[in-house]
Amino acid sequence: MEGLGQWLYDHLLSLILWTPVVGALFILFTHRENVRQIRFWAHVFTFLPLAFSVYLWIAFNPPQMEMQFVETYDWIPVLGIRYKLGVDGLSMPLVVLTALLTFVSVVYSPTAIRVREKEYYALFLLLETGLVGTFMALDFVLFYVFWEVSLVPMYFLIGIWGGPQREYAAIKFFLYTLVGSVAMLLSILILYFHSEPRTFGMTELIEQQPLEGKGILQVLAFLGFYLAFAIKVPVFPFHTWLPDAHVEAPTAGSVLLAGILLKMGTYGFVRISLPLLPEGSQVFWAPMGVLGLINIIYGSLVAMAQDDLKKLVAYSSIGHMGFVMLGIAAAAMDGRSFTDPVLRDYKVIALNGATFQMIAHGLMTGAMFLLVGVIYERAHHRDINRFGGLWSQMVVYGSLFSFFSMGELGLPGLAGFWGEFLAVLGAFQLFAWAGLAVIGIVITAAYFLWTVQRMFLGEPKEAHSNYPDMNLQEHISLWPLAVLTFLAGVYPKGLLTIIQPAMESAVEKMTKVLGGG
Amino acid sequence: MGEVIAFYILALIIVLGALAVVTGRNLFHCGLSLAAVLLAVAGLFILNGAEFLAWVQVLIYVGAVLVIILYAIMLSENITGERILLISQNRGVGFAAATLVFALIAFLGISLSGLLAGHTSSVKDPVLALLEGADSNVIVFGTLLLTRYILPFEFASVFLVIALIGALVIARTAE
Amino acid sequence: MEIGLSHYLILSGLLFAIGIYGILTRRNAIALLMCVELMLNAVNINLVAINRFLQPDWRIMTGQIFAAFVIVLAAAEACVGFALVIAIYRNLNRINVDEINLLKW
Amino acid sequence: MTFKDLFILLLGPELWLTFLGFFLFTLDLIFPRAPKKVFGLLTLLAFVGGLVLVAAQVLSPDLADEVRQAAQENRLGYWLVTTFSLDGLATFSKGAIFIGAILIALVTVDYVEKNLREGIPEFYGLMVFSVLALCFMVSSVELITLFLAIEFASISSYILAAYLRGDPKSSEAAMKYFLVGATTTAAGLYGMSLIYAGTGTTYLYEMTAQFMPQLGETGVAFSPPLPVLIGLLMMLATLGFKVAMVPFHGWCPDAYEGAPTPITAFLSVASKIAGMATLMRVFASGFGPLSAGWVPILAFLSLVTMTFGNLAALWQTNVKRLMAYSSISQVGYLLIGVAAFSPSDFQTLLGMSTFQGSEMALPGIFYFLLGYAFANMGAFAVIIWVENWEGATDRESFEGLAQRSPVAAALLTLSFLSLIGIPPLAGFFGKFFLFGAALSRGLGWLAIAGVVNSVISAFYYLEVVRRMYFFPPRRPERVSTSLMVSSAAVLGVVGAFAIGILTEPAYQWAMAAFFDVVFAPNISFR
Repeated sequence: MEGLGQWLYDHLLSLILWTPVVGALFILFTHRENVRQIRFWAHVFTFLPLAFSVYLWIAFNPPQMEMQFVETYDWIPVLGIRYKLGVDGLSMPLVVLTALLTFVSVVYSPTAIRVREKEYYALFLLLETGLVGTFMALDFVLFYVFWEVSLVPMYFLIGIWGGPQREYAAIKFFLYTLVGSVAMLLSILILYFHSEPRTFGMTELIEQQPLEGKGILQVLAFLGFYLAFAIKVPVFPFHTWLPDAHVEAPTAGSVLLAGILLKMGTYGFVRISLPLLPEGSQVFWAPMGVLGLINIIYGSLVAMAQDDLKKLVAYSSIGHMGFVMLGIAAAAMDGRSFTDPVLRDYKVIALNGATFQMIAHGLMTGAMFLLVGVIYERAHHRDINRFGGLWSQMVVYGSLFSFFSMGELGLPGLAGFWGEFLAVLGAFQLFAWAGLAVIGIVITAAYFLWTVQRMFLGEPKEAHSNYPDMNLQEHISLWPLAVLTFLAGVYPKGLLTIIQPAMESAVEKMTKVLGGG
Repeated sequence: MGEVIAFYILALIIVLGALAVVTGRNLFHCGLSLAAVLLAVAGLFILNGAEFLAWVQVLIYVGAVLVIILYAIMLSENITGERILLISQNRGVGFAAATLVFALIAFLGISLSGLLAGHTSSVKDPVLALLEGADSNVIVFGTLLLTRYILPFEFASVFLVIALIGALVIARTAE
Repeated sequence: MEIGLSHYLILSGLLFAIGIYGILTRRNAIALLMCVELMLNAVNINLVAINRFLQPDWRIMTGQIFAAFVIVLAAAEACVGFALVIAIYRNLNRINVDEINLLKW
Repeated sequence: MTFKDLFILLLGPELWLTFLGFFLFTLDLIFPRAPKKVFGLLTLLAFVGGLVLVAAQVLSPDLADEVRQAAQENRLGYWLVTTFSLDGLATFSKGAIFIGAILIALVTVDYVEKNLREGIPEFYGLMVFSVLALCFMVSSVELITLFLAIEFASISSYILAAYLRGDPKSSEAAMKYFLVGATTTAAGLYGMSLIYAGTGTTYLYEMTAQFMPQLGETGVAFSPPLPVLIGLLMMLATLGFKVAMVPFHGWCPDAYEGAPTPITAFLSVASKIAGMATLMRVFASGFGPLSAGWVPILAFLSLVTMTFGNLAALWQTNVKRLMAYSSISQVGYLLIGVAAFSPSDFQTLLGMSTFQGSEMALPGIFYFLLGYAFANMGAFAVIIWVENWEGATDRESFEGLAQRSPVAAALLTLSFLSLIGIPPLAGFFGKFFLFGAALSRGLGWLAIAGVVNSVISAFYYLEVVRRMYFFPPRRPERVSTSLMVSSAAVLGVVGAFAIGILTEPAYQWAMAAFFDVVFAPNISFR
């Protein structure tokens, strides 16, 4: 028993990573007509990684700045490519979030997915592996593998089970992301060929700084990564795939798209761009900040103009990711701010906010898309103007929707507040024009309140008088998110103590390169 | 001097014959011009001391290849029941490309003879021991074929068999 | 006046160029086959002449052997080409390559 | 070791193929009523046996020494090994060719039963002999043998392409294929005569030996003398024709569409492997020191080939034709590796500097070829799967395949994903190595062109995937197939997966082959 426990502990990350694939195999060998069993396997094999990742959270040692639970095996030794996994305060919460959102999506799915379920659940489990792997990988080739692996299942999820425009949305999503990833591939190769000794290891490369002082090459490598990450985030003007993909994807697909896939981009910025290419980041800090602001304001304005509830949530995501980008831009800001310890602390605060926002947004947007799915299953349309007075009909639904809307608009006491607050606070101390983000916050508040008003208040309408309130699966999938949103709001310290060391370490690594200048 | 005259006569036949092949309108006449070219090339071989090769050229090329071609012409005219009249298209493009190729090779030809004084192999070829005292072109040719070029020689025989079988398979009439 | 390697190379170049001209302008499959034969003969002239002029030992007749194999190839090619012509005839009753255009050329 | 032993050891797989090929012909004469499946199984046996023999050659530890020994003692043996080399390049390519041929044989049996009425024994016999020709092609280190082998391979392909007698498309495709082939052959032969003029030899490694001193200690590549360069480029016509490189690709789409589908697969897999191996043999090995002369040209051709192939593939509606253009573009990627060759590769191998595993150029090509062969075979097996059922290969035949045969659709999708270059399939690592090679050799623009092309290629592959998964099925009935076809498809995809994940052994094997590209002569000549 002792030995087993130790073994579990040593291979915790691999277990979380590969359990879904095992589940996918189980499903593949189940007959397609046997839907009950397929669902059963899907539930089991998304719950297991969730259980493992909860254990990961408990066993995680927050103050430690280095990677934890590291597993290293040689994969292609002749090129120095390894199977290397590890988590720190940045990736651990994202891994847990992924496991959680996948689980709630699978719990929610039976109400919405009625065709080709075998393929659906198999792809869903495969997707989880891709996403978790992206956050865990500490070797660039492995990272790239998982990055691409997550792309393919999502393409099918959108294309087969999506809305009317699904084919267009699926191919657009695939190609946009592919463009970004091949650019990233070239950057990875540039880094490799300038490293000495040659390596694809992330931590080793950050240590080596192979492109330090290489001017244009560093900038090119940065731009390669930037393209990949910015398309994922998505940063304006690379965002055009997002509304299509989100609107057309099935509910569970949207949950993972908004909840996790977007974070792959911002995760990449914090994990790779900032510490590995500090000079490149520094060159582009202002454009990144400006684009972040544009994201916030443009996303909110467009969201306000939407009548389609799902589109509204999709555009609100663009806005919210802008805050993350703002925090990242603040961390990337040029040399002077690295020499001043006070400003450096604000960088850490901004990054804390950015990472906090990633988690919070994952929880809340995931929930919002689930809520959109709930009403769509009943009304078969998503036009906000055709709803009204729903609260009297669906009390729990109305309350949860309002709760998450408050979270999204950044009500203090809920998760959404801290991320935006810390990111803007940190950024504002470094460059005052970050304060313009407040405009976005105001607009966001306005359209969320307006939406709640249009949908839930007022006279109940005849058309939806017979809508039942949420069923069991919907309850199970939504309440954990609600509880966590609340907890993160009232006790942000729990999350921040985990995040903080990783952010400090990132800023420290940048300072080591830029501090002198 | 004799070689000079012979060369120019043969060259004239070759060039004129070849031009007739590529511009003539009557396919059958083209075939006959080709025969003239092939025979003249055999003459050039003799001029270069390749007697055996010249015989091969006459026997295989003129004897076999050309007969096949003429046969193809007559057979196809027989099947369609009409005389095939040849047309030429894209003359401009063809002429330009041909001129370009010729210019390139002619330039090479002029520069090449100055560039390369002669081939001296660094390899001590063991075949020379076998050719000690050989005095006729045929003997040397045969010896080389069955020693140094034994593998291509064997390979070529398989090649010919397969080409024949293949040709038979696609040409035979349906049962 | 001497006949040197250049003469032969220029003659073979001329023959080769005429062959290419034929390839580009002719449309009849048999005529094309004949143009290929012209080009192959250009190669043989080259090989034999190079062998004679550049190889000091006349017994090393690499070029001549090479040329003999080229003749073998020409025979095989003619054979298969002829068979293909017959096959096309049987199927389509025509022989000009620009008339056969089931597939885009 | 006697000459006979040497002969059998050195030419084992080739002798075995010759024997079985003729056996197939005679069997038909003696037993004209034998069931046709027997011939298919014998063909499969021929290829499996060939693979086993190649494996035996690779694994026997002191074969090279024995061969060297016997060649020095025995005059005939000496001439044998100086024309026919059993180096890493040869054994690697033969292994890959046989793997491809086995998968092709698996898909052929059903196809033949459905589509051919007559000449079936000869069909199989010709397939065996074309593989024989390809084996010779990758082993020849002498121009005469090389050109005979190339022509043998081409001529048997022409005949096989013309095999659908009732279908005018087939004869027409073969005719076009033949005419382009004959012309490029003539050009290639002219080139060989110029090379012979420039070097005085037909042995590739004697040419290397002539140019090596000029490469010298500096290791800076130099341009070849003009006749040699022109000759080399004219030879490129023949080799480019074999691998369907732009501008010698004209035959490719027609031949692919018109030929019987197993032959299309054969052309795109086995033939292409042999063509690329030969191209490397000639350029990297024979004329490696002269790379300054041909590298820019090949880099340019690589760019043109992949871009043309991908752009043209966008408009195709027939999947076989689409595969033709896709295979053209894959050749473009492969040429990146050849263009990334530098004489420093040469020098590392001669011990003048230390070898680094990251010298990805040439091993990358071999690895890519292997991955390409598996993925392409997987794709073609599924295409035959569908064609046998639907009788056509247009895109519409694939609509709704995911519901009519989920396995077929999944296998085709995975093959396509490998061809796009999605990890962890082999296609990704192939591109990874080749683009890496380009970047490390200062050909960044070529690497960028490569990745842009990968994205373009996603369009047309995904178009087929879209029809399979997102369209409703045209007819309700399931598309089933024989065990042989489905196992070929599965083997292809599993292969693509396996060498993707087990990259290390595959890459090591490719590297071993790479070592021997440069050390072409396997006996000391002096």
